[in-house]
Amino acid sequence: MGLLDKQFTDDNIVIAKVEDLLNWARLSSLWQMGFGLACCAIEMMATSASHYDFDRFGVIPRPSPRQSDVIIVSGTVTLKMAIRIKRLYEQMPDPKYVISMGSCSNCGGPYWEHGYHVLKGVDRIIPVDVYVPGCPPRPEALLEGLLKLQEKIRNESLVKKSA
Amino acid sequence: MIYDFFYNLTGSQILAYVIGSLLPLFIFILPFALVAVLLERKVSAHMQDRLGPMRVGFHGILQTVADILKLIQKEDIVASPNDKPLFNLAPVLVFAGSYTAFAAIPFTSAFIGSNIDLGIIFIIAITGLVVAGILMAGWASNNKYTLLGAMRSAAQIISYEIPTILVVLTLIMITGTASLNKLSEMQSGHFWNWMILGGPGLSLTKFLFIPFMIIGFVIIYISTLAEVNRTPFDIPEAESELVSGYHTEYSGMKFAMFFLAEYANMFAVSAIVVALFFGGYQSPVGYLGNTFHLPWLIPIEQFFWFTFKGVFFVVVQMWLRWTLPRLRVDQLMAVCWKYLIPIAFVNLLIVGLITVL
Amino acid sequence: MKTTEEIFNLLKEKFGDSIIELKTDIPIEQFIVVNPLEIDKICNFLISDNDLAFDSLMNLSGVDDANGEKKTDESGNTQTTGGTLSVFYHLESTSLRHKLVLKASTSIENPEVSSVAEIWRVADWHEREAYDLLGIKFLNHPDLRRILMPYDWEAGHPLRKDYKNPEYYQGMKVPY
Amino acid sequence: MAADIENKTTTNEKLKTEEMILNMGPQHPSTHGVLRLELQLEGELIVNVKPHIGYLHRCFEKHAEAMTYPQVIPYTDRMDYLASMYNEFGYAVAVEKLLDIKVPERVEYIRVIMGELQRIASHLVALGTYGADIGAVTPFLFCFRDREKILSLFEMTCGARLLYNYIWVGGVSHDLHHDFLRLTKDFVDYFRPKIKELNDLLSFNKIFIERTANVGILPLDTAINYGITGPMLRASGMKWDLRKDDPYSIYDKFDFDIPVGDGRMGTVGDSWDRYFVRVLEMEQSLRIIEQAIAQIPEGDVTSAIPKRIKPVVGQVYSRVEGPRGELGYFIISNGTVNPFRVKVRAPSFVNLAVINELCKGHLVADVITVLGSIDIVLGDVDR
Repeated sequence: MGLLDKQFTDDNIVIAKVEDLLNWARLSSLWQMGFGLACCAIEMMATSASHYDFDRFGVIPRPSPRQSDVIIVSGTVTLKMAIRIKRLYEQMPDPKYVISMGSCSNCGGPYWEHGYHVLKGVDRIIPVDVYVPGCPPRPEALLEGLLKLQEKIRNESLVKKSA
Repeated sequence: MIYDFFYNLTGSQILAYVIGSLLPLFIFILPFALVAVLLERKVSAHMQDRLGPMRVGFHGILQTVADILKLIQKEDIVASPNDKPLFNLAPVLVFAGSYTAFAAIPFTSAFIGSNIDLGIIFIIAITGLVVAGILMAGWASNNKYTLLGAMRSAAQIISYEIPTILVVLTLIMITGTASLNKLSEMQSGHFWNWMILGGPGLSLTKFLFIPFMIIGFVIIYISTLAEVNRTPFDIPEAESELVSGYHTEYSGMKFAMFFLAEYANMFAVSAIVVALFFGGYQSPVGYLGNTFHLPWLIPIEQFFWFTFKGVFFVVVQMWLRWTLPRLRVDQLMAVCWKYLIPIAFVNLLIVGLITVL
Repeated sequence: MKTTEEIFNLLKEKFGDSIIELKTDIPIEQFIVVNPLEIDKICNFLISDNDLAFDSLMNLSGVDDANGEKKTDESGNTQTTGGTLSVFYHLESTSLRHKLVLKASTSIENPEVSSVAEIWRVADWHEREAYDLLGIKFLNHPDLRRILMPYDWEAGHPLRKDYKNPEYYQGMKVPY
Repeated sequence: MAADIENKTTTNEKLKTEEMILNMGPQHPSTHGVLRLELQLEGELIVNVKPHIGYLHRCFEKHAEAMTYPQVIPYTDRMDYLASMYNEFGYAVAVEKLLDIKVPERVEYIRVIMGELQRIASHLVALGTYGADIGAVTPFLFCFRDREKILSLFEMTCGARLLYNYIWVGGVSHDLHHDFLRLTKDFVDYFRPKIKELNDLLSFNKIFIERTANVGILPLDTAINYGITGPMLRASGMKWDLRKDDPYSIYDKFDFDIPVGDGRMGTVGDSWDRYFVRVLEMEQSLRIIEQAIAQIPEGDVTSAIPKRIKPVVGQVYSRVEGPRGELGYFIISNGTVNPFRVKVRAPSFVNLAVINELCKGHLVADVITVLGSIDIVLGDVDR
């Protein structure tokens, strides 16, 4: 959650209001990195097209990793591509999130058994926030994954959990 | 009256002048840039048969506020090989370039940033500053794509300033003044006095001017489009080829500066076109203030008309962006040097002959 | 419009022993078995001869015939030795509308086939793929290197029947 | 255009210029997925293009050896994921040739209707992303809006939007929905004026023509030598379409013609021709669908599906005309339930190899134009 994440230990500081505002700002303008891997990328394009509009939630595809907040790993992550995805993830500025779209990037999908060149799940190289099941997941499923991510951001907090 | 208010507040003439002219503009530009970003997303969405931002505030009203607040929270990455001083200076230069251009634009008869009599020449000179900022951004980001993007945009902006200056010269020849304020006053009265329709008075030359004024308007509108890097000339930040041109490496608030500078520039450019050809802050149909004899209402009406015309041209720019494909770099140069400049010269020549006869 | 037999006889008397045999008993497709080191001369003839005119190579596929003898040594894991890798060429003439299938097979120890990339440019990438996935070396190929697998993949050639997955590749666990 | 670029490069000899390697890397907004193009540049002129593929190699052939014949069909979908109905069609035709099965008449008609609908959907994505690459974003969204209508038709019959597993060996999995034919007829009538709208918006737009005419010219003999097939070959002036030249299924029952590039906006075989051949092909597909809807007989669709597929030892190479070109399946069977070897002749894999020839001497912006006009799908290239 950025540089201030879990820095404050004293939990009677009233930051609720600022926190809600920051969280609201972060969740309502998630800029997606405009890149896709395989069949799920086509469903991602269909989601940002007119029928199921991604832009309604403030998500616009940004070409460069420096300006994007969420990277939607849409498609099969092969070993040759895994190194690049790790570098792309590191290039993104800090409050960044990952949506793993499709069963290929969740756990290797239909290629789990004989896929000698397929990485069995993108969470082996980058931390994933939301998994969207399906092969390929329907646009509504991806939208629901996005809402799940927005909910997760809404509950993020600057105060380190004492318990 | 704004200056003497700040004068007795701060006691020094220069400080009062600076604050008096730039503070109101700052209050106008930032909200306008926020509105313009949302306007672009909604206009482009509805043109593409979809809804655009809906969930953030009522019908997406607060979308850009959320964007800016989010960009503030972003980590500001300055890669190690980057040339740090240049990297940090570039967005400041780009925003300053487009922001100071507003100083010479007459918003209403009562208020103008600085009423210098070389208004339009000052504006064209200042927009040259933006090129330096873009070149710095391109070079300092130490990335091949940004270097290509910066080279292209420098060539594009410099070469498109020439047609702009030529058309401005034709206007100066006709009206005899370079100050936008006097120019707007000359175009007072109803819309048939506007420069696009040959300027004030009913002489024969007025009707002779009309075709050349329309050609001049078309040329200056195309070349100012190129100066602001809008499609069909947005080669420097061509997403499909150069990832996103010179501001690829910028994140967080620095990117927001580029973002707002682009929209501020869009309004500045359409404000120039309005001030030159469409009667600045003059209302096409006379003022309510006169009919009800309320003198304080006139500046407000003038401000309304000025922003109305400005926003109209901004929407036309957005409309062009979302329909036309992009020109290639050499075609872009060909359009400028082979078509716009010769036509602007001929236009200048003929208008000069008419004014002499 | 020539049938495979006519082409076989034509090739037989032109190239003699480098045309090994004509296989017709296997259903659907008959093919001519050819000596792998002569394949480029034969193909040169096939494309240049004007009443054959095979100007387009439809498909070039490498196959691991898996016909090596299996020996299970004492610890129970089987060792296959011998066996062949073969390459199938599906040719077609767009003008005369006839098709031909050639087969060239080499031993698995040092699989070498001369390259036809100079004759049909389409073979360039197909041969690189056969080399990458099956390890068939194509002699005087313009630039023979891996095309689909990562360039630094040392775990052998995946499409071989006796291929084992490496445990790690650059720090990433490969098997499930 | 390419001529005067030559003498530009000669003047460069005198001043010491050093070539720049630009990586249009695996993550690039307009490389249609994960393809890396290594460009050798002199200023903005391209000296050499070296494509690096394999970033989406999903080991289809290894899976085909481990699965039984019917189980391979979902994997054929995932190869060319924009035309997965046609991949299944090709695989089913190949295995049926191996097993020598005759499919009932109604199944043939269903397969042709589905195949042609999939061709239109695939062309719509190709034309849409091509417009977006050149800079016009709105046609991309219009094409996707029309494609959604086709996807809803597919969803009504087999429940999936993109990867269907619908055409099985010997038949199809479900019979048509009872008002599928009426809705398809409505779609055909709805879509015909939409093609004209796309033409006005993009095809005859002056800037679009300026960007694509005379760019990436593919002469006919290099096309045949590089094994190029499909819309790219037809754009270079050769009337070659497997539906007519090597007929399979019941395409000989329908009359439709084959659009060929005629160099209307530039020379024959340039990027504009490759784009416009696809637009004309969509109209021909509409004609086929209309005739197929009119003539479709009644009957059971799952009668010829064999319970256990255990073909005799043998091999077959069969090919179909996919939206991107000749899609060939070379299947070797060793008498067991699993195929011994399935080699796929993927059209995009072959068509991509020619990009170096097309891009020499052009500018960086033209690489994107040429790549868009070749219309590759990375699942198809890397398999």
